[in-house]
Amino acid sequence: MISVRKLWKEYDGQVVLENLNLEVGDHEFVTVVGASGCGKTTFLRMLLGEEQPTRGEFLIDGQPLPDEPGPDRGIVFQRYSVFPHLTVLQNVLLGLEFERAPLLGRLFGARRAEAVEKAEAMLQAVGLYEARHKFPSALSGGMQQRLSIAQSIVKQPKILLLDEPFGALDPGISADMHRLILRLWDEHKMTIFMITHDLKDTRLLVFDKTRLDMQAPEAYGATITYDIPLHVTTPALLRELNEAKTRTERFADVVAVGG
Amino acid sequence: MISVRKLWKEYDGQVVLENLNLEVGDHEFVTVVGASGCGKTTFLRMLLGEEQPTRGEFLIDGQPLPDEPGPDRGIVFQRYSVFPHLTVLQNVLLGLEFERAPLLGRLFGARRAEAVEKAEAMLQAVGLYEARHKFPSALSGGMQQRLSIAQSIVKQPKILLLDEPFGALDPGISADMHRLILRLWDEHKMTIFMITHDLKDTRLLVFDKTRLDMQAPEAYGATITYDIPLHVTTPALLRELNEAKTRTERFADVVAVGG
Amino acid sequence: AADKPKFKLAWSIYVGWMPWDYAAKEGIVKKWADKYGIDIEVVQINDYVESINQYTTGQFDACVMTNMDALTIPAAGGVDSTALIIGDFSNGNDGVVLKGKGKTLKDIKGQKVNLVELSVSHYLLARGLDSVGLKERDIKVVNTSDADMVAAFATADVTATVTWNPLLGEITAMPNTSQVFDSSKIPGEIIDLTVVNSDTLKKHPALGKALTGAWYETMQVMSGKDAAATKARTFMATASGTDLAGYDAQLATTKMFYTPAEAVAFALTPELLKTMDYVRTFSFEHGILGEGAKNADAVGMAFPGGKTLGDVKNVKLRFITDYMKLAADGKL
Amino acid sequence: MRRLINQRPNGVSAPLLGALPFILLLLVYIVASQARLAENPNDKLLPGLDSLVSAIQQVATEPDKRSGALILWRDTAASLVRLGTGVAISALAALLFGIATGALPYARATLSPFIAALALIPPLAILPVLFIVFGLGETSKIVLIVFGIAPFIMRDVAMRVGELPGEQIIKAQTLGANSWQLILRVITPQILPRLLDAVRLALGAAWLFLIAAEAIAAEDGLGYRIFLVRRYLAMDLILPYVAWITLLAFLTDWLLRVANAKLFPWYQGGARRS
Amino acid sequence: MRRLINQRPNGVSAPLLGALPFILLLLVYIVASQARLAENPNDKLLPGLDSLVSAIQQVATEPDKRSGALILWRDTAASLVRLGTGVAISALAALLFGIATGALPYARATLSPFIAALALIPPLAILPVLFIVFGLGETSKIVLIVFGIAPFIMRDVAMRVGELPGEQIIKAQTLGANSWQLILRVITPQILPRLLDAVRLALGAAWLFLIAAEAIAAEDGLGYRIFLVRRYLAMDLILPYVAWITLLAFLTDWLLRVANAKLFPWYQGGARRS
Ligand SMILES: Nc1ncnc2c1ncn2[C@@H]1O[C@H](COP(=O)(O)OP(=O)(O)OP(=O)(O)O)[C@@H](O)[C@H]1O
Ligand SMILES: Nc1ncnc2c1ncn2[C@@H]1O[C@H](COP(=O)(O)OP(=O)(O)OP(=O)(O)O)[C@@H](O)[C@H]1O
Ligand SMILES: [Mg+2]
Ligand SMILES: [Mg+2]
Repeated sequence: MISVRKLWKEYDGQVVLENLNLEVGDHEFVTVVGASGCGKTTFLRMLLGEEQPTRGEFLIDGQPLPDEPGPDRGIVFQRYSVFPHLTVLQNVLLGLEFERAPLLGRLFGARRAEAVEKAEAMLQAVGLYEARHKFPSALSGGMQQRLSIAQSIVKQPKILLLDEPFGALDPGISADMHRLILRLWDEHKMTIFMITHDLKDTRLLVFDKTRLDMQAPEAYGATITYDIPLHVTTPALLRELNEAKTRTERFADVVAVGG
Repeated sequence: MISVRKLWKEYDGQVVLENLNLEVGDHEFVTVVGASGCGKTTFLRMLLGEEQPTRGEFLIDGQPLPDEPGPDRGIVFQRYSVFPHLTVLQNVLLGLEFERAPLLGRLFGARRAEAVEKAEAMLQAVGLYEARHKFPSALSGGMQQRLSIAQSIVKQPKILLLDEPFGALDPGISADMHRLILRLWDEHKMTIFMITHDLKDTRLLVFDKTRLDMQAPEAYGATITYDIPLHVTTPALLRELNEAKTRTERFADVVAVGG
Repeated sequence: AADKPKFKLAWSIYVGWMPWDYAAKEGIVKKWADKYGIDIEVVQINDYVESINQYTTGQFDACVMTNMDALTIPAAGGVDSTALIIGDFSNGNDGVVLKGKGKTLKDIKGQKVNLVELSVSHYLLARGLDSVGLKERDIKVVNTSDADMVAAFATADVTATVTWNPLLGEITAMPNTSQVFDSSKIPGEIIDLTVVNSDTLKKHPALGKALTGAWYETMQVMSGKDAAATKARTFMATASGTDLAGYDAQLATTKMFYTPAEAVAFALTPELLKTMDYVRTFSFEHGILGEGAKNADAVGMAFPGGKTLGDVKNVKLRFITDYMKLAADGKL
Repeated sequence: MRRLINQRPNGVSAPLLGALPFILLLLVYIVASQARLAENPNDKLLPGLDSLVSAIQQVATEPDKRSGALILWRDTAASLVRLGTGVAISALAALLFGIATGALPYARATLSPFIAALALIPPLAILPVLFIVFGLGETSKIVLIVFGIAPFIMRDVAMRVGELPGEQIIKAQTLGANSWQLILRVITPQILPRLLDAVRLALGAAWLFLIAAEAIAAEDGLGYRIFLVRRYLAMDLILPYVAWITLLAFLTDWLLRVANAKLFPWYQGGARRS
Repeated sequence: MRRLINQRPNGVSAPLLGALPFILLLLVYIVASQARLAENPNDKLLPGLDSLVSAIQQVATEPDKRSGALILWRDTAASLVRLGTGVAISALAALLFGIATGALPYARATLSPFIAALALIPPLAILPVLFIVFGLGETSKIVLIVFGIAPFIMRDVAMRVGELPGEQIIKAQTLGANSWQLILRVITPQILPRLLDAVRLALGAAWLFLIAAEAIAAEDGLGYRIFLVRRYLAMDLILPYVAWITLLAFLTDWLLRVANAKLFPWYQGGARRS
């Protein structure tokens, strides 16, 4: 259960998020959309504990968020989220080794075999078992993202954060991956926040600026403008949302020119 | 008028394109789609003169293609296609200066004023007039791509090549840009080849492999599998194409794993 | 063996100091050290100045150096030093060379002179200029590393140089040069010493005895006419990067004190005092007696027979004959 | 408790922490110096702070007995002129050859193995050859610097040319550029800030060669002075000179960095390497 | 005609072109040498090829009269041991301090200004100090190398740590890594190949310092020999020694490059800098 109350986030006087209020239950799948630069990633970074809110409350199960990332909240970035110096299997093992080998960060013998078994099962689930002894550089972009997801999920986080996980992939692959995520979400019962540009049928949060000042574009921040429950999205609504998004982005262009 | 006859392209034994045949008339707009790695960019690079065909003919107006890039064929890449050390205006001026100042590559006085006028008109057309004294680093991604387009079109090329010009942009902006390109195409009467992942209603070439050998995935190349004239595309067809694309891409993944 | 007192002697390559290398490598030093129940390590150092600096800062108990450097580096640095052995003096081993045939020292006027600044070369030049009524103002001194002196002289930029052997030999061997002044004109003024820290010597006379004994045994070997002498000198020649003929040529312009008696006699002449007076005046005028030195008297020197120069309360350089005398009397 | 990697000193404590090692070093020096001076008041190795200060004062404000010049400033001027000339020549040569080898495949094939070999030769080892060819005057000092750093900068420049996105080169050709125009308007302007970066990297080596050259033959200069007074172990002068050289090295580096930011506002790469 | 920038020599002509400057240099040398020898048959500056060959033969195959050793090999061994030790110590120190300052903000705040200042001090200027503190044995030579290159490699390593994508560090924390595990399993393994690259860059300087140190205090070593015979202008020995050092420098660089490729197959960055 995540509660956000009257959350503000500013960077040196630039208001990025203003007056954000949100309740998300366990095992919800939340898609976050919004124009570029409107603060979606900033919101995720606060959830991670990498950034602190300027004002307002950010609670998980009634507790303030820890002030640094931890194993209960997994993350998949758009890029750089696997370790290039580890093979696919080692990448997935890593989280288990951190947990069970505090000193060396490495498991041996029977304990390793047990962890390997778990990791391999995870790799089966994301279809990377065959590639388990390759280095990430030998994988396609889509495979790397699947690896990053497997790596996070093997730790069984309560919350999984995805920041445009398929933004760098072809649309076809992206659709496949989306199905994979939904399946894993279903199997592992975690809460998912996913930032994306593709609108799919999940609960949907739209971030946008409600106030604009052409003279001082940095004075106001974005907030949640739409919060649409599961299965309510219609094609017409999607079109409307997309239009709204485009408008803000076009405005962002103007700001960049005038600034 | 571009004619391609029995074109093959191989890299060290890897067949990338096989038996490609194509006729494109003046002032056509050709969209090229196809799975990642199927040779779309390779095709464009041959058109540019950067690469030579392994076998077959590649003719423009009946003449073999020149063996290096030249001002009759403009190009817009996905990235790095503007010059970061020149302002927006200087970026557009550059092509005019190359033409008219062979020694210094720089115009002065009245001749410069005349070129500036032409460049500024071009910037007006792509909506960058206000930003003309900025450096590209101060522009958004969409603005940089518009600049790159302006830069090419001011040279009035007979053929304009675009390699996923909006691949790195948000879908909303991408749609805007697409409209811009269509308008410019209409005004400047050139032939356009555009590689993209978005299917829009223009003449459409689909590149795909027709033969697959799981044991030797590099033995066969792609060729043109669909060549669909203007205004014929229906939503059902688009869906079918998208499906086909996804299938090949999934195959590409398998190859990457097995190889 | 572990509690045997240990001492270190630093030496650098020069004709008059090569015997230390031979004495060390042939076991002569060890023999004498054993006799007095001590350990002596003999260390070669490429860079002459560095070896004196090391001695001055206390890394070595003994070191070879010229009389002038003994005054300006350890003594001026407050390290009470004793000239244990007077090995030789330069008798033509240092010289002033001009380019061109038939030149005289007077021709140096107005030229740039390449030399190791503030070294005995500089001193030799000053004495030479004196002898023809010139001042240092009349020339321009360019500091040049000794390792590169020969190459430097081969260039057109360099027209005058002051240097020592073997560089001097290499340079005078070049066509179209004149040696216009050399140390044989000021005999006994450039003296090569083996210097020991006075406190250490006081505490461990055995060190003085062992070193002196080893030195004069080596002198005896090398000064002979027999095969052993030739072998010894050949050894020294190769170690200094030349051959027997080259080394003998250098010896010819060096007044070696092969016997302790000669050295004692030299130390007792009043000329030694006069020389050191020249040296300290030169040093003071060139600002190398130390920052605190108000005049040339700042650093005191003691000579055999109780004679002194300068501040008697600050005697830092002592010329003694005690150990050489023991050797001369065969009491070692 | 946050993880160590997430704990950051704040704006006040960071500079204090940074000053700590310097203060410690100073303390160690003072203690060691006093210990040695207590044993031998004339000790030259670790002079007290007062001797350091008075030595600085003397060379900076009192005319030298022999030449009548203010030694510190004369030495500094002489050294900076040599350094500046050497570095400027190296930069120019690097620009010419670096761009040629970076942009023209034929020039690359011909010259780059040779430049690579040049870069490997330790310049100190071939000093005599340099002397003979270039004489012993100012030229040879400058040549030593050039010989020491130019091949390095050349290779760096050539590499940076190679790093320019191929897309730009193609694009310029589609805009009608010939090879010369491409070098003049696309490559050179983008290489200039990178050249300044390369020069900054090479400055340390340039100082080194300057000092080595001045140690071998000179009448003035910072390196000359250090090696001259080494003859009588005048650490009271050597230490301030070393500190002064370090400060000068810092200032030149800083100046180049600022110049780069001011001259090439569009250039971001510098930050990465600062 | 294609543009110059598009004209590429083929597989046969490229190596030929590359050999051209070397052949030219050799020719110039032979002509100049013969001219000088014709004037003065005893000229030592540019010895003929035959003297070079015989000098090499002598040091490489004939035992030295004095020590009975084969000089060239003894010098090479002595120098390589010093170089290897110095570089190894520098690399180790750089790994420790570089990773500490790169990964831990407190360590960075405390140490990096000091390391930056250290890197600016020209080591040759404080040679006397180093000798006095570390004595004249092998230690001081190794210390000079360490002092000369370690601060540079440290800064490079710290910078490379900073260049690791922040995403990786965050990701590792969400996988439960503490600071120590993060350094051990995420940072260090990725830094090792970059460290080798930094060492390769620093090798030139290491050779320089080795030669400078051997010039002052040593009984063998390549630098020692060059300085010993420099007094006699024995170019017939100096030139082959310089060529030999250059070859050794090339080989060590090549070995490190190959080692990097073999040890860290996942690492691509090396190519960029080769
Ligand atoms: N560390 C920071 N310091 C200052 N400003 C920041 C910082 N991080 C983000 N910002 C600013 O906050 C705003 C929101 O950034 P954020 O990355 O959250 O946007 P986003 O919605 O994720 O955009 P995108 O879709 O492009 O990823 C931007 O204007 C950005 O410039
Ligand atoms: N210079 C080259 N040398 C060897 N192989 C190459 C070269 N350039 C391209 N290829 C290969 O040719 C194939 C086609 O590449 P190309 O870049 O044309 O694909 P694409 O259709 O543009 O893919 P994408 O949508 O990912 O851009 C790929 O398998 C690629 O590895
Ligand atoms: Mg974002
Ligand atoms: Mg492509």
